[in-house]
Amino acid sequence: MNILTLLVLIPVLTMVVVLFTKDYKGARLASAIGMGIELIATVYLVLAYLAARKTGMMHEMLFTSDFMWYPSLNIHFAFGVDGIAVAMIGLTSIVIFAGIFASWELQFLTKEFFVSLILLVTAVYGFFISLDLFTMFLFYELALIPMYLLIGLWGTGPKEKSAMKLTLMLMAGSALIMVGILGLYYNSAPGGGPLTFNIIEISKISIPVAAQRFFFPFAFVGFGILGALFPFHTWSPDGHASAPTAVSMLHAGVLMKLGGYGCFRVAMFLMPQAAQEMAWIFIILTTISVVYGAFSAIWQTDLKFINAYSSVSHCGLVIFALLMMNETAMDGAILQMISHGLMTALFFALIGMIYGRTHTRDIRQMGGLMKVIPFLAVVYMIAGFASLGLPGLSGFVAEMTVFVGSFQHQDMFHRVVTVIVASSIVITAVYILKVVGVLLLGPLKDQHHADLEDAKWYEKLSTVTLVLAVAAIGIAPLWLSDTIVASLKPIVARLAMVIPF
Amino acid sequence: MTGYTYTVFIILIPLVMFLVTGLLGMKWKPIISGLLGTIGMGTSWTLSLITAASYFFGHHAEGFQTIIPFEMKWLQFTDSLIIKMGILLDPISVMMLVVITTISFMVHLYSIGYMHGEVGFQRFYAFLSLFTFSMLGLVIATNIFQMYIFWELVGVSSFLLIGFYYQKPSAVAASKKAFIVTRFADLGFLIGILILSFITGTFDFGKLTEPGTAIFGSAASMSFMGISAMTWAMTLIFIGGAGKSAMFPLHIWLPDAMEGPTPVSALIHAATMVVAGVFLVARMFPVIHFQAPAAQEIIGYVGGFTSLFAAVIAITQYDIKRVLAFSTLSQLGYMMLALGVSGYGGEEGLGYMASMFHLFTHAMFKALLFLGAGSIIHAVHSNNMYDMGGLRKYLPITHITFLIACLTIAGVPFLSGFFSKDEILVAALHHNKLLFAVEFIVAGLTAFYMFRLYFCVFWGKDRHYHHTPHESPLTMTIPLMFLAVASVFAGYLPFTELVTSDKLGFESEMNYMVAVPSVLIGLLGIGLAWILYKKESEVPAKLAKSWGILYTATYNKFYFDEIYLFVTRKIIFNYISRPIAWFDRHIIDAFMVGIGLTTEKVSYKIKGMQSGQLQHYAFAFVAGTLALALSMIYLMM
Amino acid sequence: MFYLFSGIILICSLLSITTRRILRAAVYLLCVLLATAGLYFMLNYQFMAAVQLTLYAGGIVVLIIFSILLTHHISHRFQHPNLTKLIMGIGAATVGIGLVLTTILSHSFQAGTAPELPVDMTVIGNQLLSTGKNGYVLPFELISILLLAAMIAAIVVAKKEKNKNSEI
Amino acid sequence: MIQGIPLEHFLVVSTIMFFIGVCGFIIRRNLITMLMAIELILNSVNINFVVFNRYLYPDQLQGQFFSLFIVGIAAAEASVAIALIINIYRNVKNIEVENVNEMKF
Amino acid sequence: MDLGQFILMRHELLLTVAALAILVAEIFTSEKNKSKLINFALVLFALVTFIGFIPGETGNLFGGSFQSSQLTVFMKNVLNLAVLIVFLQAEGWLRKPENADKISEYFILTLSTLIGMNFMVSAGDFLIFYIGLETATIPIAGLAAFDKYKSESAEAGIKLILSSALSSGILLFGLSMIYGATGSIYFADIATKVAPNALIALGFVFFVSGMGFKISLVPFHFWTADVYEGAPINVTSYLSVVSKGAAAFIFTIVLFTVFKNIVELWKPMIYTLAIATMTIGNLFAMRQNNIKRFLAFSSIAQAGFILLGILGAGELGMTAIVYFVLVYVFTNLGAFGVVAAIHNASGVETISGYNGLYQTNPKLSWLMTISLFSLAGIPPIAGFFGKFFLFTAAAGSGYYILVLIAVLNATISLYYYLLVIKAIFIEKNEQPIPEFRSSNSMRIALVMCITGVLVTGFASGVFEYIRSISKLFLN
Repeated sequence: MNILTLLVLIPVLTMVVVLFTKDYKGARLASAIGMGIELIATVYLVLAYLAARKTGMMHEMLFTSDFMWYPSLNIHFAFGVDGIAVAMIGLTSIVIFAGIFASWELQFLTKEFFVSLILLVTAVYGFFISLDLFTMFLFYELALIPMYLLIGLWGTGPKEKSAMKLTLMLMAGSALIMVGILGLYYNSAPGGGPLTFNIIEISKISIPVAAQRFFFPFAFVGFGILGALFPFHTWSPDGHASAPTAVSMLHAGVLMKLGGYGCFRVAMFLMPQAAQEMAWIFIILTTISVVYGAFSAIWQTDLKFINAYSSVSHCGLVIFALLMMNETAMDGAILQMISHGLMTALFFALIGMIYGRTHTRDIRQMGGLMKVIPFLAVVYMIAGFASLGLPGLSGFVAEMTVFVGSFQHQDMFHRVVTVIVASSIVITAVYILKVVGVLLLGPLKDQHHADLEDAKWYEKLSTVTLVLAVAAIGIAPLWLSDTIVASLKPIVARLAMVIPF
Repeated sequence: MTGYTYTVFIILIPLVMFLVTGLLGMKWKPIISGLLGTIGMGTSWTLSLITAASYFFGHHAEGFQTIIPFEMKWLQFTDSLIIKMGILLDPISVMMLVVITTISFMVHLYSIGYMHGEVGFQRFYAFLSLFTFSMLGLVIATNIFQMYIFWELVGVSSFLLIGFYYQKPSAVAASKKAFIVTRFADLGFLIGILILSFITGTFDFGKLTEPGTAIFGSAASMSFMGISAMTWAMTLIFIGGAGKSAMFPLHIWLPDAMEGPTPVSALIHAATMVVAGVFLVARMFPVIHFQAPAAQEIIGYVGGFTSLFAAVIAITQYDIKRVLAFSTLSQLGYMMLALGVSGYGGEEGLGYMASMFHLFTHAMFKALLFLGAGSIIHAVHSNNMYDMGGLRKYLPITHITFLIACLTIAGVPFLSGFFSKDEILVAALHHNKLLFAVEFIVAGLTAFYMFRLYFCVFWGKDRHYHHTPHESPLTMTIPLMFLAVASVFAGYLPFTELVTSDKLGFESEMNYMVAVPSVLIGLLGIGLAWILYKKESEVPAKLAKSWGILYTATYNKFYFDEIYLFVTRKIIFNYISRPIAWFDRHIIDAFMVGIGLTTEKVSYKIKGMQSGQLQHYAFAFVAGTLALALSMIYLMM
Repeated sequence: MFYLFSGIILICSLLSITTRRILRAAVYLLCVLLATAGLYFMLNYQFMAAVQLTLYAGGIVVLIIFSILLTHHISHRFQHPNLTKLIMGIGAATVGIGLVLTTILSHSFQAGTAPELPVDMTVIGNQLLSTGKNGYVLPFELISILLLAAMIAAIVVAKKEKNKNSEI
Repeated sequence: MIQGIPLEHFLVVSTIMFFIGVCGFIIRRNLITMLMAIELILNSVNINFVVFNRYLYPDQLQGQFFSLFIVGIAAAEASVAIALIINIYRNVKNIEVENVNEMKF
Repeated sequence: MDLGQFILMRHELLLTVAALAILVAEIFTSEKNKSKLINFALVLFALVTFIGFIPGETGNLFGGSFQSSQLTVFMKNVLNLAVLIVFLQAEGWLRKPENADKISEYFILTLSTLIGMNFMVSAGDFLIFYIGLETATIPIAGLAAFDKYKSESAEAGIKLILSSALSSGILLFGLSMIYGATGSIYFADIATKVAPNALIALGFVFFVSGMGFKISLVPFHFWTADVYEGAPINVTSYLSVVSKGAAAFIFTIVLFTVFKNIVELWKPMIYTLAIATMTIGNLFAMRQNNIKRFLAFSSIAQAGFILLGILGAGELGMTAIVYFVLVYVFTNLGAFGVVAAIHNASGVETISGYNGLYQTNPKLSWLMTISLFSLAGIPPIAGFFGKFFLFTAAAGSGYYILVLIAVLNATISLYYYLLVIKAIFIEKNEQPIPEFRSSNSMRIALVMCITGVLVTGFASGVFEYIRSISKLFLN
């Protein structure tokens, strides 16, 4: 069986098994086993992919399979992965694995929780392996919807409102995407012949420029909303703040990446001319995103808000780098997606664990936690360091690749904005250290916190998985970076064919 | 390939120590970590010495070769922009290896005694190892990006060590400040690297510093805001260096960094990390000198100003570690200045050589001073000079070694500081009379404040100590003694032959025109301190009063901390971050929510349409039909 | 003659929607229907006219009058119509009349060229029972279903509940 | 055509009648009178069909038959409507249309 | 014409026979055994539905008055299926004592309207079309007033019959214009003679508004909410699904065949109506608390989406509409089924009454959720496919902005569907609707709905089949 089909099937089967479990213990065990198998399958996929590339398989996509679904509209189940998709799948597997363990103690409607969570993940897998715009869109929307219940039922704070805001804003985004992909579809055969949703096939022709100009903003902004593109990012702080731990992890860690991934795989890859022409607008927006998100984070006092704004900033960097449209910067963008995915998941996991102990997320009410919960505190610090770009952790690799890549741009404008964007590393340091300083260091603020328990085994498992991943990328980035770059070549080549305006 | 492959272990050992103590340390008795770390460091030290010996005293007929015993690709950006991890051996890096491992080893050893019984002993050793690893990685970097990577790691280890007493708010604040200020400077460094790599397409020091290289071909035509690209690049890189080396105005973190344990101050904030900036400039020296002379000017002036500025402040401080910290600043200013006034090649490169020389000697005696100070603090449990006095009786070894260090830094002849400082003054005299004058004065000031410190602490009246101060244990005094010896004899190393700008040795003569006056002014400073502080007297207080505002300003470090606080707290937090956060919640988010609310409001507003009245419906029906018909017939056709 | 009928139609229909006595309204309606039948006679469509007379004038109006009697006192007078609705109604009617009349009057009708079909009962009868084109047996059957259904519907609605006593 | 009266005149009458019916439907307060207004409307439609048939397309009887069926359906409609009106009357004791607005918004 | 050709009319004939059989059975059942009629009718109708699916010949009868093609047969099958589900859902309600003496009437009235609809779908001339339309409407007024001692029900009946009379008056006026302009009532004849002139435009607009009433397009929709709210739930679901679906079918057929020559004329009009319908429907649905009224407005908004398919003006548009209606049948009946089940068990029909439903009736909650998500067009439920194809059809004609507006409207609709889901899952309630078990036939109906909703999208064969028969039909 095709490994990619397996990737989607495992979570589906897991859901079924979870549905038949009796109590919360069974449900979480089943989920953990399922996601564990998924993780193994992912590792297998990565190895198989690398092996296949090594043996010289030069196709853009590997492990492709193609089933006709709606013949009359030329809709297929077309699957396949390149290095980028493999990397994103890897990210997803790690985050969900950690996410399951981060919600180990959840006992309210556990079965439903895990089913929704795994449904969401299934959709994410589907999205990343899709080569057909239709199925891609299908999985995209599918990924958004369990979110409402996940936040609304298991969340905290003004959860209904946040869940609603998040769902609606993202669905509005998908409205734009819908227009975008329909536009692509109807322009996919300018020379006559059958229309197609297939990304690879569309990428072989060039969409008429007028159509590109019209549809590019739709597709780009549509995906951009999920990628927290300024000024459409406001769902993110509320949504993440209200979501339960695993959902925040998954949403910020993986789902937001759907946005960035879609931005380049659909909008930019398929409409290169328009992308070139309009890049500057979005570059300005993302520049604002990066700096603005970081500045906003400084002022926040809710841990999740801090992290959400930090995500705005980091995800802004993703799209920023994509728009630079050279190999290095885009490589950086993908690395940043993965890196941000891992570390933000780690952050949210930790925030959830801390919240579970102190019952507050307000940093003003906590302090000196290093003393009482050293394990969590140290891991939090590691996450913080990853976030502010400490070498040896993934954030550094990603950010540097972005900056170097962006700065190689021949245009002065691009270099100037790169400098502005690079300044975010200082602002990031400010808020990360502020949090670390207030939350973990210093004297213990609230005496009630004096006898908190440090991490349990499942919490350790959850966080250590993520830390290892973060560190692995940070220490040995070359294989990942090379894999991504190899897959980026056709995309960049297509973007570069166009002479910039 | 070249027989230097074992140098890998110099850097790997600390890394392994870090990982081992960091992950497993908590399960051991604390002392095991200390011993393990010290032994590991000792091994590294030995290896470094072997390396230095074989490098410097091996055959080098045509000057010293740059040797790269190990290199691997770490991350590839483009075809030519590749980050490699490797080891580069050339005179300055080998010298730095020796300096770092020596001081680090001493500090490891010293800390066994100093940190005895502290909570987090293992953590301390883990961080020390991490720091040493990073610092070593920095100096042996084969390319500027590798350097940047370790540069950042050094920064973070410094952060961790300053904040070692993490439950002390002041320590936390200091560590934060240190990190953020240096981070800000690193941004400059990073952008500098970006510009440099954009122009040259390479990170490799080998290619960048090769004399007469063609990679800057296109640089001349590039400029931004009227300043040439290379000047930008080098100035920005210098900003990075200035941050680490605490050059004015980025110096503010260093005095606060004294919140860390004293051995840390000795290792990081006196001997090794703070010279990273100097090292960076030295590493990039050919590029700066040939491609960005304007930047070199800046370096010279910044160095000069910092040394004067810091020396003036040092006079008024009474925290023993702070005095040393400002002294460090001042000395770092010296080194920077020396690089700023240096030429390239042979005699011309005197400043370069002098800078490295001073770096080396300074490392020894400043580490000694700090460790000595640590010994004192260990004895009296206070940092305040005025809590001390007459300690020479209680701490004989500390006293002697501290005196040697003070004499060395004051530039007393035949001690190492004399030689290196003298070379700097000579170099300055040749290139820039103004800077020479400044340094000349600073030499006097240095002698004065050091001896002010010395006399205050070891002479004068006894204070009321909680318990009788006693000499520190052997683990602490051995390093003191070793470093004292090093401080005395380091000046006799043939630096002019070993560490030069073009890697070719040259002969240099003692310039008595400079040496004699500088010795005199040094003695003047000592004499003045003798008069004022040997015995407790009212004179210093009166003098201080007579200077009035100027004294207060100096005492308060010219209010730079306050300015920074104002900029960060008020401007960044209150006037940028807060409005942005507000804007996000109340404008952007409110707008998005507003769309929803408006829809809902509209929904309520129009509910009257569905009045329940059949005839209203009928009217709507008819009116709708007619409107459609009207528009269809008269608009469409 | 035409203008007489037209006059009756227009005036009576106007009256039937304005009069404040409901029974009179029914009577005016009857007049309209009768006058319409007159028009059909004039057009030579006797069968149509007859149906109009019997079914419409005879059936529906009688039904209406019955229901009026069931639900009203004969002397019942309405209140004046609601002003808003009056404006709505008159406005809609005016605009509508204007629009439709301009359209109709500006249209040039093309008379069919095919020969005229004599309108007598045999033709009507044949067509009503014919199954080909222009045969109306299918609608005829269908309407019978409709009538049956309508009857049942009316019964369902109107019939008394067994265990409940209602006033009628 | 017939007696020299042009087609348009019939149409004018039927149109006015139609809209009088519409107007009546909107303004009358009583359900039965509204029903009467409906009858006016249907009647005017019938005239249209018949007249078109007679004047323009006398080759077939489509218009006439259409009218015929309309009359039949009108009867059915009226009967159901009246049944419903009586039902309303039983429920609310009058048949003012303005009272029939329990459900709204 | 030979009798064998009656096979073309098999649906109509079978239904008539069924209706008569029920009538006869009613006469021969004793008072006590009236409720057995329900079983009889259900089995009978299931049989009819099943027979309807047997493929048969296609062709025209009565000189073109009656047209039968695979597409119309399919449409009729869809309607039959929907009615079968409605019947199954109505079973519990009919068994209530207050309805004991109206059982056969319910079936007969429903079946006769279904016959009307079938004729309407097969109509080849405007006369059949019109009579079919009326047959499909007038008896429903009786059904709407079925709970005749509830004033809401009576009100629903009168509102329905009077507005429908007005609308058919206007529709007829339009038809008379068209007859005057083209000289025929046969679709085939008119199609060749229709030309873009003012009179035809006028007649056409009147025709559209008459049809708009049936499909409840804005501004012809006002009756919908009141009638849906007042009528018994099973009648409401019948109205909202079967009646609307049939109207949408015939409307599409007429526009695509009869008025295809003036397509450029009606596109802008449909465009406007589509926007108005979606938007107004959504805006009103947003703040409803009565679930029936809520679904009424939601179904208005859904009608707006159907118009997008009409704008597709071609094979794809036709396919998308038929497909959408099929999906809509399952989806909406699923939702109404849950509403009916809950109403039968507890009498609750407000959204706030559903608070905390999940605690007690998780299965129904999921059913409702899936149905609502399907209405909102969330994948991988069939509703998503239905909407997607409609949008694809509209986009195929270049109406991208309209598609955008439509999808944004779908987002608004998601908002209010989520409100219901929120009530069910999230809102706390001290006394939620107690746990209950609905009748078997209701269960069967719901299973049918949920299967349909979950399977239709994945089984592309359905879509492809509709596409092939639409192709046949339009060429």
